Amino acid sequence: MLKQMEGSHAVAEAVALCRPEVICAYPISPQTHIVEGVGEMVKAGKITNCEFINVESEFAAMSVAIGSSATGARTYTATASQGLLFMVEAVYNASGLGLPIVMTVANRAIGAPINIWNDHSDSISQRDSGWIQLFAETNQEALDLHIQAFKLAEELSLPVMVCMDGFILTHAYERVDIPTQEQVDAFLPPYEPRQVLDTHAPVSIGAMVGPEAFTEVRYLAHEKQMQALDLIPKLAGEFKTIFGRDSGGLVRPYRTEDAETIVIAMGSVLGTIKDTVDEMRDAGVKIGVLGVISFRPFPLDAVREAIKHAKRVVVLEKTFAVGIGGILATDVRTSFFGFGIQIESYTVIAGLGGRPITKASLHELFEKAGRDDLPRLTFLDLDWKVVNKQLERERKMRRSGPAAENILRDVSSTAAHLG
Amino acid sequence: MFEVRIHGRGGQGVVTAAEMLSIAAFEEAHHAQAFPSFGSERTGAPVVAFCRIAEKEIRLREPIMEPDALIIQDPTLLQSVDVFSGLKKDGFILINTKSTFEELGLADYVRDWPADRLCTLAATDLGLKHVGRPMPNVPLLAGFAALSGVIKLESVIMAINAKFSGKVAAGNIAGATEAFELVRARIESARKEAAHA
Amino acid sequence: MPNKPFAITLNPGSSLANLTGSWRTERPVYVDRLPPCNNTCPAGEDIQGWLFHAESGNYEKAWQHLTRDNPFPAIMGRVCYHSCEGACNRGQLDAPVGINSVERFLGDEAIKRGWKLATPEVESGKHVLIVGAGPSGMSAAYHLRRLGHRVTVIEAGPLLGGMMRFGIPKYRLPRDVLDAEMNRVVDMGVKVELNTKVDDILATMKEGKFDAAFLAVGAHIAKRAFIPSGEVSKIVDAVSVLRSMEGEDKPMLGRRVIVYGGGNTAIDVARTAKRMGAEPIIVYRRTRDKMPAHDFEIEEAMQEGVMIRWLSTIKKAGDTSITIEKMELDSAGFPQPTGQFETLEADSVVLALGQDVDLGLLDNVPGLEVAEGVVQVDANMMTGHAGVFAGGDMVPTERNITIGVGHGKKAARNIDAWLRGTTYVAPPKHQVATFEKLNTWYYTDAPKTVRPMLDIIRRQSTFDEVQGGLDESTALFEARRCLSCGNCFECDNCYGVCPDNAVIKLGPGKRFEFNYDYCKGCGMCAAECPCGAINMVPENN
Amino acid sequence: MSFQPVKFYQTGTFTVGNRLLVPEERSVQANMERTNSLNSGHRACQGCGEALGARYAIDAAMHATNNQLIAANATGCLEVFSTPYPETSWQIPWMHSLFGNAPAVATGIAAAIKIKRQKGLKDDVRVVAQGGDGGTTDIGFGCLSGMFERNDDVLYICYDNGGYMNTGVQRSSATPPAARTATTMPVGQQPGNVFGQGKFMPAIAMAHEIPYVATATVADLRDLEHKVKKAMTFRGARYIHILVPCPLGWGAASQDTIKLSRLAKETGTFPVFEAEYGELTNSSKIRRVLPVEEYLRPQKRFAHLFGKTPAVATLVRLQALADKNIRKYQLLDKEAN
Repeated sequence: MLKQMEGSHAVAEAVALCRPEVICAYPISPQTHIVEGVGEMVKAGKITNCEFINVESEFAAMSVAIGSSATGARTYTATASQGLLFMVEAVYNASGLGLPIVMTVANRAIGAPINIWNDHSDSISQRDSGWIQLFAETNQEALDLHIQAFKLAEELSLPVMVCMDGFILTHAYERVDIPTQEQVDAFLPPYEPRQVLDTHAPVSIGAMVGPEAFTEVRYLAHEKQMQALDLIPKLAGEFKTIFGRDSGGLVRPYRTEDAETIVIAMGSVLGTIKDTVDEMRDAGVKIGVLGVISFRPFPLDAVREAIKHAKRVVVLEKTFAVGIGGILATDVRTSFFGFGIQIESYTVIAGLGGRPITKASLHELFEKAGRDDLPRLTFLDLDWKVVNKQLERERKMRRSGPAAENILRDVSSTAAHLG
Repeated sequence: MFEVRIHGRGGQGVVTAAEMLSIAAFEEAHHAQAFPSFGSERTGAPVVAFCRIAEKEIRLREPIMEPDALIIQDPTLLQSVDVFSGLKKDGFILINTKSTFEELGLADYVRDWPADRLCTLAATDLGLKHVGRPMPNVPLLAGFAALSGVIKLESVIMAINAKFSGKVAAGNIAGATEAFELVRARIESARKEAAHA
Repeated sequence: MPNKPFAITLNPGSSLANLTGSWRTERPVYVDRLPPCNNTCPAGEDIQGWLFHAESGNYEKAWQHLTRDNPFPAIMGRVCYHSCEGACNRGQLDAPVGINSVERFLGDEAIKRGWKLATPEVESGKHVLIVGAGPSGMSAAYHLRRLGHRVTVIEAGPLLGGMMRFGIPKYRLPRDVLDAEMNRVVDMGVKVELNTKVDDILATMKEGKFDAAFLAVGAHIAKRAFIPSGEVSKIVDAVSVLRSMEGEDKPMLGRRVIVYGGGNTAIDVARTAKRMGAEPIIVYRRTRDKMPAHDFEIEEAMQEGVMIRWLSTIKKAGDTSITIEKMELDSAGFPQPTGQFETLEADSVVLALGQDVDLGLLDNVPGLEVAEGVVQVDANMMTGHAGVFAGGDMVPTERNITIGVGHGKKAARNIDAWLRGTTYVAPPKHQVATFEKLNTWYYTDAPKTVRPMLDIIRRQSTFDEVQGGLDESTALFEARRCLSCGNCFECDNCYGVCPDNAVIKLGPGKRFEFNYDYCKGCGMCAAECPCGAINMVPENN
Repeated sequence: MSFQPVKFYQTGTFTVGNRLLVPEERSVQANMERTNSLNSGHRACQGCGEALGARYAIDAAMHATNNQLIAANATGCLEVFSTPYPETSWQIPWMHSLFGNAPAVATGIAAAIKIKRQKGLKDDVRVVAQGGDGGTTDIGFGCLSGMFERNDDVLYICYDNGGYMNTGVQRSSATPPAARTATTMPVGQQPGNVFGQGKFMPAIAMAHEIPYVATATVADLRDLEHKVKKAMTFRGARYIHILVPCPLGWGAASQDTIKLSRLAKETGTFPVFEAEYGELTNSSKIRRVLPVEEYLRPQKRFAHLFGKTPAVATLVRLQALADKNIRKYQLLDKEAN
């Protein structure tokens, strides 16, 4: 059923349709509307047989999820940014224990400086945590990925993070197609745990493992993610059969057939990029887009297959590995390194801390890339004046003061007018 | 694609207005995308919300920098915020005020504007009158429907019903209807004046 | 566990594969120690053993256990001086367990309920002569009978009991109680010949074709002291007074009775006189704490109105008075005359200065040795003449009923062995369970139960029994005050406190075992064993 | 005594068992068929108070729940020594997640059980969480407070040995004043742990006004079992704080574990009591009051107080703390003393 609603609410609806049994969350922008939504549905009896727990921290949220999942309950939580970092220890624990928890991450930057706006630093910081990470391009996809995530998680006994851009998606009202309960039930069977705390068949879960077996345990986690590379497209196929639309999968190519330049990105920015690409295509530029949906496991084969005929890739990512550069870009390069494929690759850091990524900037960027006139590492719309001013200040003064506050002062003349 | 930017202050229902606008457009089978300025603005702080309306899927995620229309929920913002930034030439401007454009000191800015694209509306009073609260957003939305013709009053009413229920919905519908009629009357008289001119 | 995630999920209790016993440098072992009460009992009773059954409320079993060693619990419960209680470790905690009172309760229960002593399963065909039906002789009769021997007791007096009857007033030992326990032994098939004096032991043995003899003649002959006296002075001995109390003609002592001596017999006679309406005064040459009589008896006597003149000797007895000289203790604690005299009115003087045994029957026994008025016996209680054994007052020992009963048992075992051509060897004694071996924290605070005492007025005028018995609840309480020193009483502490679950509980009455596969040797079981029944010993490498 | 003591029996209710009691009145630990929830083969040190306390508590909880029990365990000695790969000593469904999250994990388990019950699970499965004092009073404090505040149906058991023994005897906020640890060495102006720091978790638990709070020691099994069983009669958050001596960390002989627990109680150093909904309801009275020295002297962690020049002032302060406990928690039986 088509509805015009907020992304957060759409996700809440999707979670509700998945018949969750335990939901726990601690509020953090921009995740709040999701948990407010599911919380209200539980309280109102719209979601039955479900316990909604207001916990005292994200660390507790993930911990409660660990407990309930290990006891065989379908478990959901959501977080963002600092919240994700606050629960990190438990995040690793959940995946290490193989507990099929589904968690929405309403992607937001990580401080300091504190910043509530969107980028992907939070999820990406957990790329090695052993969680599956799926990135939604639209609210429709966010909704659909949650349904797929429960099935994926439970089949593999691995937790899944559904990543959606904070504010840009979570707070955007747009058209979504809400599936029926019958459709979801047909797709998602009840949770059959692989391991469970059961008084009639007691087991010890979470024992200490020493050097004699730890590598094997870690390898098996990797092996499961490799299985996910097969399972994710399979589930997307099943999903299409029941729901009638393409959603999920590993990667999503757009106009890449004969593209000389392929832009690779994740999340909602793909829409702006596609609009830009369409305009450039209209102008005769051979450019395409590859959206990465599954960041973990990273679909090396699928990415390579999609880009192998291109001359160059421009990896545009909303995250930044300080001291080296791109993260998604590094993974993309791994996909073709050693395969005898000659592709130029450019890393573009964009949209950090909610900086708008505009078509105008993208046009300029892609045109430069098309001329191979782009530095290997580019910061989109970086205000060099501000940066240089601060660097100058630091060169001159020992006590140059806090950088972020200086920069804010420097840019304050332009800070007020737009969001 | 038709792009609307709504300016106001925290607590004035700016974001709700954008959302309702998107719902109204959706009810008319358009694609619509509403989103706030993604801030953690508190009551009283300047707030911006956006709404795009189109006939196909809206993929664009950048803020609206060159709006087709502006709704200004609080005229005091005119002093502090560059609300007109990027406004397309001859774009729609609806301002919540008892004053005129001239009284607001905007005579120069709108000198070349078509008169039927400009309107002021004492929306706060309408909110007080019909809902009992100084909420200008719904009357402005209805006024915007009348001003721009992008959506119908019926769609605004549907959006009201999607967001509110009971007495509040009824009050809002009454306020919306009155606002719609007020603005339509003004636009029509403006057009007549323009035709006479 | 193929279906569970590798290494993450483990099967329950699988740590049993890890034998932590290899960590141990010391190992606990269960031991049995000798409780001090048992160690002290002259009758060799397994006091802790029978208390164990009494604790459960199984009084008949307790009585059966008790009478394995001593057939006279009702008597013991009245006249035994219960050295066991003096040794009782509980005495260092609050007050000793009232062993004596529980014993009396069991004895009285047995009489009340008619419990029978065990009879032998096989007859040996041997015949043993016992001379004297006192505590020692009747005890021996009982034990020998139990062992399957024919027994004939020859008693010079008219009734069974010996000194139990003629030396102990009935207010301490009612005669129905005495009779009941004597007759119970007779009922086992012991032959008794009363009013028969054995003049020549070997002749009697030969005549009766006895295979062995046990001599258990009591000390009935009073020791005399020279007191210058007038002709009409009435001077009698305590044994005669007490004996005559059992007959028809009660002794005529007058109103003012002087009792001379400081032993239990002196007290008995004074208290008896009091009950006959006299005003007895005990004259004793030393101080109270030097008095051989038991303090509780002195106390009871004084409560009843018996006067005592400490540090006094009788110098002269007249018709209606006596002269006493005051004494003082020298530095060595011996009384010395002071030359100060005093006159006391006296209708009679009763001498309670100790007794001797009539050894006339032994005159012609080859090898038998007599010294200082008593028969010499070896460690097996046999005299120098093979087959003739002796015990009780006849042999060198402290004289009391319990010792006599103990001699009877010991003699019986040795006679039995001798009859079988062997020598009785007592099982080795365990190390004594001393107080510091215990962890007394675990015992409930429970002060001793006080036995009821007869009203003082009735004590002064009647021969009713002075000390009452316990009822069932108080007896049970008292029994349960036992600490079970040195022997496991299945409190489950070791089983509970082992952090490694390395103690195996074998079930009621079966105690525990250590599981050395897992015992790490921490020693907690030993430290927390209330009764000291666990020892830590070094592991031998 | 917080439970009805058995009177006039050889050992009353002080020992683990008592053959004279009817079976229903006997302790769980006396039972031949006791669960041994924490089985043999674990790697706890000799004389480990925590191993003992855990078996006591969990067996009692198993008994009280008809074996329908799931446990969440914080990281710490108990977790490490009980689950040495590839073995586990636990015979119950047991889960270890992290150091600081056992209360939250237990909340999750309880939530899952609640839903399973709604969906038809017949068994009334109950949940315990357990951890050491570090996992409870320090790193797990937030989660514990959250669990209390929500009144989740979890019994949390803290095994308090007064420090981070698992990592080599460092100070925790439950380390007693003056005690030596690897991070509070007996040097300087104020040797050992400083006075005035640390927290007494049971009082904090009481401040949450949860249904039931109790303290116990491994020296009084019947009392401990009674409290665990009683805790299981409540729904909602419950907290039991058990003092468990650590021979290694306290510098005590392995066989003295129970003795030290006893002395902690008898000196008033560790108050043993119960509270319901924030109010003190019962105190286990001291049987024979002893000076704190009796408790401190056998422990090497306090050895610096008894050197050539005894730290009299410190001892006086420690005695004052014990005296305060005696007053505050009404540890003396007015009739008996």
